Amino acid sequence: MSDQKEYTLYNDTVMDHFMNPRNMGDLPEADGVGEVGAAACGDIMKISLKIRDGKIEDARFKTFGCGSAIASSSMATELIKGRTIDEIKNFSNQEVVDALGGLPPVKIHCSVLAEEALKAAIEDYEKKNAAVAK
Amino acid sequence: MSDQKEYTLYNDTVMDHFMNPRNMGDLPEADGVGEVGAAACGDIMKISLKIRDGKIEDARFKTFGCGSAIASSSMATELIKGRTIDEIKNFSNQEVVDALGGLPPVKIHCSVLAEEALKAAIEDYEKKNAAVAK
Amino acid sequence: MKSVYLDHQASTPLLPEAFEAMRPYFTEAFGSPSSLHRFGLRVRDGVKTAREQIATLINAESPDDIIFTSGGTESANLAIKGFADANERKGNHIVLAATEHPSVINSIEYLEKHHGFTSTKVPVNAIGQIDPEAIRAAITDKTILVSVHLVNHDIGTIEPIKEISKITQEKGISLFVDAVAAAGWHPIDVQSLGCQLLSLSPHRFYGPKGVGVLYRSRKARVTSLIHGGVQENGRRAGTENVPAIIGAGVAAEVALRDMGDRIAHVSRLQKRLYDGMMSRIKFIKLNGPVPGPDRICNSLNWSTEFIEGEGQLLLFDLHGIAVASGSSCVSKSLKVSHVLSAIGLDHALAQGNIIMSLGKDNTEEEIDYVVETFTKIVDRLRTMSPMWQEFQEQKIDSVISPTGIGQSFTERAASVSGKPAH
Amino acid sequence: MKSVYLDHQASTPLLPEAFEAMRPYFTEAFGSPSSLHRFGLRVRDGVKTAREQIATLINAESPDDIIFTSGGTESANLAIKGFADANERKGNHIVLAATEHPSVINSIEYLEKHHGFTSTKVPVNAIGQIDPEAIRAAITDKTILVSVHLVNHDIGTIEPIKEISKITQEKGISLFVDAVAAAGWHPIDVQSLGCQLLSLSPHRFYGPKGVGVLYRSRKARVTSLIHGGVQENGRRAGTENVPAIIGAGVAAEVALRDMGDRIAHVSRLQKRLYDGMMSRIKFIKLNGPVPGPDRICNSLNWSTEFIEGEGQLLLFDLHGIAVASGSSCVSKSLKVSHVLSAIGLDHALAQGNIIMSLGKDNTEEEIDYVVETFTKIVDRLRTMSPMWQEFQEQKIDSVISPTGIGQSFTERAASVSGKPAH
Ligand SMILES: Cc1ncc(COP(=O)(O)O)c(C=O)c1O
Ligand SMILES: Cc1ncc(COP(=O)(O)O)c(C=O)c1O
Repeated sequence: MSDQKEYTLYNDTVMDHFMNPRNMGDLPEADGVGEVGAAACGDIMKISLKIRDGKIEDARFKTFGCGSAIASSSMATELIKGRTIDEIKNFSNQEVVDALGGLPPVKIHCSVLAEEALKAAIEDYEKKNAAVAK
Repeated sequence: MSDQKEYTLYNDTVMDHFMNPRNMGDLPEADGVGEVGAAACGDIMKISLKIRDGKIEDARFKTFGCGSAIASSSMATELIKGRTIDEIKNFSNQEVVDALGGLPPVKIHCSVLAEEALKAAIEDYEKKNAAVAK
Repeated sequence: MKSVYLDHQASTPLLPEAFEAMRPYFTEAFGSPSSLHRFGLRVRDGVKTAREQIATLINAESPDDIIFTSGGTESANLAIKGFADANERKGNHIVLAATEHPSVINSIEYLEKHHGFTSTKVPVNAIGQIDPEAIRAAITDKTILVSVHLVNHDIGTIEPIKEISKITQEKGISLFVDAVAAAGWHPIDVQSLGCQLLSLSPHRFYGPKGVGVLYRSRKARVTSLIHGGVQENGRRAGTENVPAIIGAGVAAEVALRDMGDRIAHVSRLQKRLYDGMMSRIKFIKLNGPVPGPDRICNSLNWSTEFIEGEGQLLLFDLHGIAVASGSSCVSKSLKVSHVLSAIGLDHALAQGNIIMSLGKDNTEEEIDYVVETFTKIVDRLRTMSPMWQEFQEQKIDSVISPTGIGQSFTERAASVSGKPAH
Repeated sequence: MKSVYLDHQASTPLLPEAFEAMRPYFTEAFGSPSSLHRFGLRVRDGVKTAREQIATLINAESPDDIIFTSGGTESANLAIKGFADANERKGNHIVLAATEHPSVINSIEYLEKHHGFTSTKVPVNAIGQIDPEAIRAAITDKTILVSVHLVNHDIGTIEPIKEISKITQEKGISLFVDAVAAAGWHPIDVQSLGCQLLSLSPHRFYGPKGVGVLYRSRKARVTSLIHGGVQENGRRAGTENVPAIIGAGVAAEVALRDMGDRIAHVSRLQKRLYDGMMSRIKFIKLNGPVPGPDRICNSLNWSTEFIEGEGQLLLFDLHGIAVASGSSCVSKSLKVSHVLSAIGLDHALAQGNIIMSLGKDNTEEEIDYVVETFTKIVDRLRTMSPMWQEFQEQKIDSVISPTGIGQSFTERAASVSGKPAH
């Protein structure tokens, strides 16, 4: 096409996180792992956390899902590094949406999935810790 | 428009009879005059006949109506010249349609009007003659 | 041969700017706006711009209020049937002007036949104007929609929409305005008009055919008429006619930019044509309001006595002049325009009907040629007319300028024609 | 960057010949075909030619059997609702294939909701084929219409229309065939198919958008869906989209002339693409019939395991390759294509769906580039996929090539996802 404009489905930030996802992968010795699925569309998201002194030291994700699901998990794992567990418990998908500069309305659920995966990972961590503490 | 084809609503014969109507006008001393109207569309047709020895010697028309009504009256007056009264009584609008090379379906009633005007003129002639004979 | 196009209310030529804007969307940006790849996204972007351009033309609250359809007719169908479908819980009665376009009247007839609706046709006065109070009187507690066009397509009457919308708003009823005969030739502001639905047809203001617009305020729910995919936010299924939508947007933008000039130009020609016809032709009558605030600037509707409209149209055409007619002879149904009946026009005068609609490219010379030609046409057809003869012989009278000598053309015609319609 | 368009089932570029034929109808021959002057008559003549060209493409008995609409969707709506309206005295039941296009399914749903109709969806087998005997079994004494598409838009299955029409003719029922995904890429002869209604969409075979066709044999009555004027013999109101109709005619003529070459060309590419994908990609499955007599020549529908379709589509796009997908993530309704559900495809495989449709201008080099690119895309997305990881770790099994190691992806996903759809 002769015209110079670049046409992409998502905005530049989302496209960047889709094309160059941050924190993609696994943490071999994760302290907490959350894996959730969106019944709506069948996306699956897995977040692994390394936690030290009640703070997120490192995070990784793997995602089966659309561009915005991948970008949401990439952005979510970026955002939470260094935060406390309590902060994560108050984490809202809106923060992901905002950091991504917005998502199409039908894709907001992808950011919800990221929030859920994160909280599931914290839950997993707390369950493990509780077990250890026992 | 640059293209060379001539686009007209009716075929060439109809257009010719519309543009150059034959026998348009009145016969000052007509032997029979028929004037009929099409209730459908409000067209009015008047045919005047000069009759000698039971034959149509001359015919004229005036028409308030569309192109095909004018062409139909023109053609009808042409066709009947020289015919006997009995022949006119059997005259059918189809002859006008055929002689005109066809009319659009919604315009067939124009040829019917011509047939009716013609027959009304013959009736008028016979009424007058009967009166004279009495 | 000269070529003078005076049928702009039928269609207009596409604006070169619009054509140029459309061109890449045929062969290069040919994707479907539903596609998620660049071919689709580029096209989606173009459609978005067009939606904004249309919204601006009519001052819609948001581009999201614009629904693209296939034409003015479909827009009217969607406005009426789509609104009825979405609101039938609230009531099943529609009020309309007697002079609405067939796309409105027949859509409502369909609802009557198939969906248990009833309707009230509000009559118009002799120049085609509707009395807002008559609308008020026609509204019942079952009424969900009032449908009044902004400008009549045949006789150019501008309707008092703002006065009508005061009533509909007071009653909490939606108002649909068919603005097909107005858009591009008359300023339209949906917010100040106070209507919830408004239709327009871009090919009437130098946009392309194959695209129509329905404005729908968020206050009015409309469900889809054409079912399938979720295009147009689920309100109109089917792959969008992208090039036409692009062209419609450009035509709207230019129409808004040039509106003042276009109106000034055609108003001037309208006046010249009106004066020429009235002074040169005897026994001629303008149908609808005289040129001025009650009449759209670009059309004139004539009845010439003692002669029939199709013949006039044909002879005009043979002189290179394109006009329309509301005579029964030009309609496939053999009926005179229901608009001419609604204003109570004598049947014979309705038969002698000719409609001239002006455009931005018409010139004063053309107008003079039209008037000149018309005098010849009238003479010629009157020579052929049995009625003209009878008028000359004082057997019948004129309706336009009665001399008191006897029955009118129509009365006479009725007595001559004894048979039922065939 | 390379640009490879593999979404011809969404839309195709306009043929230059068609564009040239259309061009004068925008700015020069811009009249309305209803007008009686030359501007109108010239256009009417062009529309007549286009009607003949379309009639020839599908071997209609007469050009009068061709109704021009605004698109394939409207054609399906008119075929179904217009036929139902004209024939509801005879019965109120419709039989359809489960894999029909939404324009068919939703039109029938509308009749069920508003006009007291019922319908029976006949299931298809694993490659999307319908069993004519299942149609026979679904017909009741209330059935007035059977609706089966010639080619499925998603998975390319060719349906046994002749066998089905034997049954409908025997029972005296009309048959509507949505041929939108077939026309231009498959010979169509309405007389030998034995259908009474057939729709097509010219923008799918290098014609313009904004025009659709409904063939209607004189044996099948259809009443208008869009009400207004008496265009298209009273079966479709509204000023005709003349330029698009002209372009459709030319596209039909060229499609018929070049049909053999086009089919040969895309069949060859289809084979190359099929072979390339199957040999290069692991855990990939073709949906619908293998290339051959049961499959349309220009499309392939893939499910690639452990990865999702939108991501594939986006990465293709970033490599300049335009494809489609039936995955839920690409649909506004967040549902996977009902066609993929109807063939009983595992939900996760439906999520990994990509549709490639070929055109006359694609080349072998492009095909090779697509296969090459796809191997990279798959690797990349699998690296990101938690499911691929779990498969590698033997926690879940493949559906496409099961190793017997445990639950499938979909079973696992269901256990991971505990929440209802949002
Ligand atoms: C007032 C009015 N409404 C609706 C229409 C229908 O528009 P279209 O023929 O573009 O579908 C017309 C067309 O003549 C019209 O004049
Ligand atoms: C089989 C089938 N029928 C109907 C349609 C609707 O056609 P259009 O979008 O051109 O209105 C499509 C379009 O995707 C289709 O594939």
